[in-house]
Parts: sequence; structure tokens; C-alpha cells
Amino acid sequence: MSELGYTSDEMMTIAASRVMRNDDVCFVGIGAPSAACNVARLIHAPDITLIYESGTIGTEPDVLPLSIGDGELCETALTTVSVPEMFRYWLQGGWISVGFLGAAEVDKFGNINTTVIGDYHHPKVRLPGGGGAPEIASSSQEVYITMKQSLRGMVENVQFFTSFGHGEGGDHRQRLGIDTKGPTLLITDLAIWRPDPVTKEFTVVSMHPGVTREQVQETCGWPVKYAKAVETTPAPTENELGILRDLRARTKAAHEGTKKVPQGTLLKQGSE
Amino acid sequence: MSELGYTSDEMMTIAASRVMRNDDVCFVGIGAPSAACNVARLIHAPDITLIYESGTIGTEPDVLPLSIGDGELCETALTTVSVPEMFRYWLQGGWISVGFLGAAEVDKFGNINTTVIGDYHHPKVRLPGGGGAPEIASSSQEVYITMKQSLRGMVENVQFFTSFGHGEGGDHRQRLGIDTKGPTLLITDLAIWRPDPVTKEFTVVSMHPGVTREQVQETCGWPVKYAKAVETTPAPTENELGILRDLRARTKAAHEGTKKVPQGTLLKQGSE
Amino acid sequence: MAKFMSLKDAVSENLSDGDVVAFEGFTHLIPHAAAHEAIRQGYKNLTLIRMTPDVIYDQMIGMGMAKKVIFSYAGNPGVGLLRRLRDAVENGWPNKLEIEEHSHSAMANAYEAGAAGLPLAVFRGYRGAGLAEVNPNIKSITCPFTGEILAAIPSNRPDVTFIHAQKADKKGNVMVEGIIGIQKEAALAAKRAVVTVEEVVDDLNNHPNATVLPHWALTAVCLVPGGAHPSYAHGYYIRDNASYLEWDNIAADRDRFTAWMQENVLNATAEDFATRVESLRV
Amino acid sequence: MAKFMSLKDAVSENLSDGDVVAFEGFTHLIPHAAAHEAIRQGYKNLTLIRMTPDVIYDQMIGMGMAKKVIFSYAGNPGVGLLRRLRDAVENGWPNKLEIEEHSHSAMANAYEAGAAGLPLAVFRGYRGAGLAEVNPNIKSITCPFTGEILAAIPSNRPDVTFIHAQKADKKGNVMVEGIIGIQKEAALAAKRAVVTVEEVVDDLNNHPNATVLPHWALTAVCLVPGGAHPSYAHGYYIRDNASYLEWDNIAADRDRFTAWMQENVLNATAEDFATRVESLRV
Repeated sequence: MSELGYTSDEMMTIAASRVMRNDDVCFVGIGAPSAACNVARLIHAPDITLIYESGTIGTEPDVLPLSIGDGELCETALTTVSVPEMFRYWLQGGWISVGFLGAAEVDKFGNINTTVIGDYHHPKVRLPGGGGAPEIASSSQEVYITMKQSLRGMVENVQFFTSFGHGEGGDHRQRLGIDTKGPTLLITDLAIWRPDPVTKEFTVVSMHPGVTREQVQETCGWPVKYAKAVETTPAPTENELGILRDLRARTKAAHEGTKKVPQGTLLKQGSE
Repeated sequence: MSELGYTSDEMMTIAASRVMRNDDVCFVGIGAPSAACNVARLIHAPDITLIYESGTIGTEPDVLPLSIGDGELCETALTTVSVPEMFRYWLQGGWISVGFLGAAEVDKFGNINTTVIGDYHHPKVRLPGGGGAPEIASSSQEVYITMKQSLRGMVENVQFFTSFGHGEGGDHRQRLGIDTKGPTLLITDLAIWRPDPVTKEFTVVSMHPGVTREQVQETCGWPVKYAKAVETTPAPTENELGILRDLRARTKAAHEGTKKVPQGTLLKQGSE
Repeated sequence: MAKFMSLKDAVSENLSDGDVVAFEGFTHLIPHAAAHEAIRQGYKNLTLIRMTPDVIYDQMIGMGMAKKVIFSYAGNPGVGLLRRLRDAVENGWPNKLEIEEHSHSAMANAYEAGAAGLPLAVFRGYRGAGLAEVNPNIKSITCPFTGEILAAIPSNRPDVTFIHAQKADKKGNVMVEGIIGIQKEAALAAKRAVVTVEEVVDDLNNHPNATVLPHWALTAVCLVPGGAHPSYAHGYYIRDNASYLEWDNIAADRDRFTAWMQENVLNATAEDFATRVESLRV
Repeated sequence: MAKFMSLKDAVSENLSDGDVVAFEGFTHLIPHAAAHEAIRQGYKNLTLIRMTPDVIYDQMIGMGMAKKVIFSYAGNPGVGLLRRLRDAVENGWPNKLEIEEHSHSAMANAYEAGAAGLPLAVFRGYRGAGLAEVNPNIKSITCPFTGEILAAIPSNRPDVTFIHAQKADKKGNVMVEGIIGIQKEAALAAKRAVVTVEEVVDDLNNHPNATVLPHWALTAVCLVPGGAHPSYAHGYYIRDNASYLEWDNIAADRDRFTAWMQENVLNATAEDFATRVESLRV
């Protein structure tokens, strides 16, 4: 924790939580997106609908799930449907207002790679692959991305288009017949980015308190562009920090105190 | 009732019930097929699976249903699925061993018309249409038809191919890419008919007790052909008649004794 | 986002002349009250979609509200023919009626594809069937992997769908159970979905995999106890078979039909449905 | 027609070298016991299908049983990568592994289409996605009504599917509830379906719309309590997260992997699963 009284990870999660609206229907990626969405639900968006690709609709977990198929997601859901129904009726059917994704590798146009490092057929590193992301990225009305900045993570060009953001920028989505908005927001541990209205390149619109432009650039693999007026992200409030920390403490405590390990709590949050 | 101690309708229903096997998975048309299938279930095929197109799988109604969507079908079913699932997974998926249909109009090749009398676009009589029949006829492994004989009902050529039997006969099904057997049995109030192995024309293989060839021909709109050895259908046994009459009595009594009219019992059995 | 409102308001806010509309229910949970409200409000030139256009579409057609019907089985379940629909098709009374006819399999697939946001449904069907020759909306696609030719029809995407369901919670989430039919698909396939329910409860208390329509997938929820009568609501009241039989006589004659509609629909209200099911409750 | 039999017999009667096989379960109800039995029986040249080929496919691949894997997400849920799968893809150990990679949406649609008896699945997908360029089984069809180009992929039709479920009745009808995932579709899409269950009961006592696989749609049913461990069975026992974490270490090293498989799979039996979940029961 820095002298600010919160960590950059907490700032990232809270900044991401603030963008979620009470009437959003959010297809939630596991890890950072899941934390942000649940903090939003606990603070200012009590009626937000959280959907996980395992089929759970309107779930309200008391602790953060580890995987997209944790039992608590089903137990607290409005209903749980089959996976084909989830992808056909709910995602492809157009009901998802926000697809919230994490990323191993993202470029300045919001294209994401979680498939391979190196050549697809002879990969240097074989990553898990896309899971639901390709169609979450094209069928959700808009896409938010959240991830920690790093030179490995934020690259000039992704090595594989696991999910399509704005492609080469501009109207590339429309040219491919994709009529949804695509990535409209990138929230990192240092800043909030939005695509330029014309070029669609991610542009810093707000920097978190105490963050310098040098820090942003050092952890980003492309020359960073800034909005004309860059704001300062409001620091986490005491209430926000309290809710987030309580949630993480519950998540941690939920298993440490018992031999019966509740699901989703022992392991670090990561991919699906 | 004739001097035989049973009606021709009872003979028809019992003859139809006898062909059902314990391991059949039967897509049941309402009316005569439904009565035959349930009599089979109560006599010699206790484990037969009866499926109605409303989505009820493995139903065991205590009284005969009136419509394909009677509440008792659901209450006694192994499970009830949505109508799209019924047609996609269970019928199109190939699980139905027998599709059991009634018919308003049938021809010698087992083609059925329940759509129109007269020109389709300017019909003399507009009938209800096919409902599930077109795909029951093509996706069930085989099709049984049961109906009372009449010159209006058994015609040289149906006026509309609501559901395709053997078309113009021979290998017409295969030529259309239909790989199921189609109509393999026609059970009327007078006789049992099976398609000729080559021409596929329905041929009398068994006549019910006391029925004459004249009676069969008088109520059939095409020149009737007979198998080399025409058998006599065994008369209904006391047990068969008892079960059928009990079922019909239960069906009748289920509503007459109460103001709360149970479903499916007040009206004459008819179409869907 | 579902709003709770009166059925009268829900119909007037969501249905317009010329709309493509589905009042769905597969024998069970037929939205009679919603159809009667639409009749009272006197819409015209509707395209009516339904797998089994039974009594309610017979009524709407007989009242001259329909220019077209898209369907797969036009019968009075367990009774026989639909006499008002026949009169329109055979004699053009009270107006000519365009028909687009499918099989159940096709219609079920068309709703499923509509709910899935697709423009078409693909299935194995219509082989040798006469409908493929008289309905120009029955086309085909060729499987690029096997060469198999499959039937293709447009998905059903109504402007508005009306369904009846057992219950809603106070947020407007709706649960259907028993013979669930095509209700979920019909609601999700539509631009707007209006649901009448038997009751509004604090908690749906549903099985984890029960059929639930979330409030944000619905436009309006209306409390109309008995709203399926003379159809039934599993767990609430049984089917009024006598009314279905009676309909066969009423619909057999234009004048008798008109008089019956005046008395039982035009001069009635949605609230009347509750009393109609009193003796049928389980 | 489902036969009750030992898992050992069910595997040997239904799985053969060279088969296309799915061991399905979407996080919940993963058929670990069935996979371990297949490993003990030492099949070769399998084509493994699964949306999320997690620990069990990592194990089967590491044991040299797979020639190809068809999948949409190859990760250890909540932990990270699959190290045996990586070793096969990156280094060809213990053998080269062919991959056919899809998205979840594609795989879910492919199972759905397989259950529906269709040769292909049609959906709106892969737009701009790199997989469309590296997977030749991603093709397209053009909607004959709107001209829209949609993705088309072959349906999944395994030779045999193994799933785990909560319970069967004595006829062999099987019920699944909670996160039902893709189990029903995977079972119905296959030529043969083998189900391991937590218990066999007199009556399923199921909700009218519960997910039930009728006995005649299944080939074999095997009583294997704990058979999903370290995955979970909703209502029976919780997920053993420690085992998933542990797997990351085991799979990181070829020798450690081989030794672990010897001790915990090759030298073990299906009956061992019951004891593994004892402390995890709810």
C-alpha cells in the first residue's frame, strides 16, 4: 500500500466499479472485472444484473467467485440456464449492455490476445484461448476492459486477435459488419482510457491520484495519447475502500477458517 | 356394439395398442393414437415412453388427454421441455421410434392431408393444418397411422401433402433424402395394412373378426390389395376390453362427477 | 425494463395498428385477457403469429383485426376447426386474410432463432411436405461441411409478444412452469414483451433452473388473475373445457359470434377473468 | 437403453482407441472418475472434445492418449494454464497434439446442433476473430432472407460422451441441476452416453422442468459417489480448490506428473473417489 492509503489495485477496482450502472446487464469476466462488478453492486448499483458464462443470471455472490462456475453463483442467481442458451439467447440475443473483460495482452485499439505468444501453429507460449471473449466482444452493446499496466500486457499490436476491439481503428468494426460499440473504456491501475471518437485509439482521459505521465508511458507499449483535458480520478472514498476490503476479507475468510473449503476462495483470482 | 361383444372402434384401438413395444419411444398424436398408446402402456408395455408435442416426455396419464397440452400430461411426465427443445433435440435428434398419427385424409402410400380440401389458395374447406405432422412423418424412425375407414378419409390421392408418406411409392422417400422408414402400419376399424415392400402401397395383411372384403373396399377410395395370406386379427381379449373400457370410463367419470372439470375429458376426442 | 401497469395501459402503450404480434401459449397459459383487451381497443391490420392460433385468434380474426396470420396449427384444441378463421380464409369475412403456414417444428425453430437474435432458423424439415410449395418463405441452405440441404425460414421477431405466466416478483422477474411451450422464446424474440401474471410475490422461490424471464427482458407486467381462462394456469386453475366446446357453437354463426363478443369481451374488463376461474381453482 | 454397470465395464464397452470422445462438465460436475478409468485402461489416439479441457484433459494429454483436442478454453479454472497441454502443443511431449480451437459460443452451438441431429451450427460469431483464420472448420452461410453472413461450424457428434450427474432413478433416468452447463447437449449429441452419478434413488422427485436425460437416451449409468472430485456436485460436495492449485505444481514437471498419475490414477480405483470428497460434503 502506498502513502495514499490504498493500493493501485484497489484504485483500479474502485474506478472500474464506478462506471457500472444500476440497470446494466453485465457479462462478467472472472478476476478483476468480477471484483469491480460486485463492488458496484454493493455500493451504488444494487440492482445490476451480473451474468457469468456458466449460465448464472442475476447472481449476487457474498464472496468473489474464483471460477465462472462456482456453486455460489448458481445459489444466489435469479436463474441458471444451459451454456448454449446463455450464448444464444442472452449474449447473441443482444441483452448484454456491458461485456467486462480482463486481458493478458491488449493493444491501443482494444484488441485482446489470450491465445498465443508467437506463431499460432508453433507457439512460443500457448495461452488458454478465448473462451467466451470473441462473441462477448462482438455481441455485447459495449465492452469494458480492466487490467494492470505492463509492457508485456499493453502492446502496440496484439499477436493474435482473440477478440476484436476496433481492429486497425476507425470504422473497422462497421466494415466487418459488427454493429456494437466495442471497447469504450479501459481501466488500468494507473488511468482511465477511452477510445478517440475518430481513430478509436485508447486515450488517457483520467489519471489516478499521484500517477505521473512517465509512469503511464513506462508501462505501456505504445506512445500514449492524452485527452485535451485529463482529469484526476477521484481517490477511493472511505466507503468504497471499506466495501472492497470487506468483500476481499470475506472472500479470504470464507475458507481459511474451515476445513470445508468454500469454492472460489483458495486460489488467486486469475483466468476462467 | 356388434354381436361380437365389442365395437369396431374398440377393435381398432386394441389392434393398434398391440403393435406398441415396451421399449418404444412414441410421439403420440391426440385422439385414437393416444388411446392405443395408453392401452398398450396399461397392458403389455408398462415402460413405453409416450411423448406429446407440448413437451411432456414419459407421461403416464390416468385418463386420456383431450389436447396435447393437458395438465395431467405434465403432472405425470418424467420431465417437460420447451417446444423448441421437443422438436430439435427429441424429434429431429432421432430419438422417436414411432410417430403415431391420426389422419383426416390418407392415400394408399400413407401420405396424409389435414390442411385443405380443394385448392390451397382458394380452399373449399380449410382444415387445421399439419401441426407437428410434417416432421413427425420424416424424423420418426417409423410412422403408424390409425383412423376409421371411409371414402372421404381413404382416398386415391391426397389433395395436399401435409405429411409425406411414401409419396408416389417405391423409393420416393429416399429420392427426397428422407432416411427414415415412413408409414409402416395402418390400423383401421376393419383391418391392419402394411406397405408392400416394393411399391409401398398399403396392403391388407389382417382383417378384424367378421369383417368382409366388401366392407373394406366400400370404405376405401382405392382398389384394395391384399397380402397373399391375409390373417384374421385376434379378437380383443376380455382383459384388453376391460382395460380399454376402464380407461374410457375413468376418462368420462373424471369430470362428470365434479364441478371442477378435469382437463381433457369433457370434449370428444379429436384433433390437437 | 418491466413496468407494472394495468393491462389496459400495457396494451395501449405497446400495441399499434399494423404491428406484427404474437399472443403465445401452447395450450397452457394462453393470454386470453390480453387478447380481449386488444379486441376492446380495436386494433387493425395486425399480423398475428402463433403456433396454435386457437380461440383468441378466431376471435380477433372474426372481429376484423387481422390482415395476416402466421401459424402452424389452426384448430380449437380437442374440439375441431376454427370457424371464424375458416370463414375469413374461405369467404373473406369480415375481411380477406393472408396466411403464412408452417409446421410446428418450423415455428418452434423460428421463435428459437428469434430469441437467439438470428435472422433465420435452420432445421431438417419440410421434406416432401406440400407447405414448401405454397409458402415462399420456406427456403433452404446447403451445409458447407456435408452438402446436406436443410430447411431455412425467417426467424419470428414480433413487434410485441403477449404471454401469460404464473407469477412475478416485485422487480418484475417472471416465472413460468409446467408446459412451458414457446413462451420464453416468444417473449425474447419480440421488440416488446408484455406479461400478464396470476400473482405478484415477494420471492419467486424458484428451482435453480426454472424458466425465468428477467425484468429487464420485459416491457410490462400486469397482474390479471385468471387471465388465461378458459385455458389454464398450472398450479392455479384447470382448463375450462366447457368453454372450448361452447366456442364451437358460438363461432359457427356470424351473428351469434358478434353478439357473444359484444357481451363477453367488448362489455367486459380484465378484472372479470378472476371470477371466471373461481370454480376451476385447484 | 441405459444399463447399470461398473464404471470399468462402462468404459471398456463404450470407448475405443481412435474414438472422438467428450468428457463434459462446465466447471461443475466434471467426470473425473470416468476420465481416470479411461486413463487406467490406456486408450490411444483419442480426439478429445471439450469446451474447457481442464485438469482431466491435461492428464489424458500428458499420458499420451490424445492425438487431437477440440476446445474453446484450455485453462485450469481459477489457477492458470494447463501445463501438460502446453508441453504437448509447444514441445510435442509426449506426442504432437493437433488442435481445433473454437470460441465458447461456437462450441456451445456445436453441441446444441449435435443434440439437434444437425450437421452444422449456425450463429453470429467470429467477426474479426483470429480463430476464423487458423481453423479451417470455421466457414459461413449466407441468410437467404437478409443476406447476412453467419458463422457455420460442424456440429459436435462424439462417438461417446461421459458426464457426471447428481442422481439416477432405478430405470436409469438421470437428473442434473444447478450449473447444467453443456451436459445434456453433449450426451444427446453422442452415439453413446455414459453417466456417472452420485446416487441412485427410487424417484427423482424432480421439478417438472428439471433437466432429465431419459434412460433410453443413455448407454450406461454407473454409481460413482464423489466421481466429480476435485470438481463439485451441487447439493453433495463442494469444489476442492486445493487440488486445483496443487495440480499447477504437479503438472509443471514431467516426472512429478508421471509419478502423481501412477500413484493417484493408475494405482487407484473409481471407489477411491468417495473417500476423497468425505471432508467436502455439504
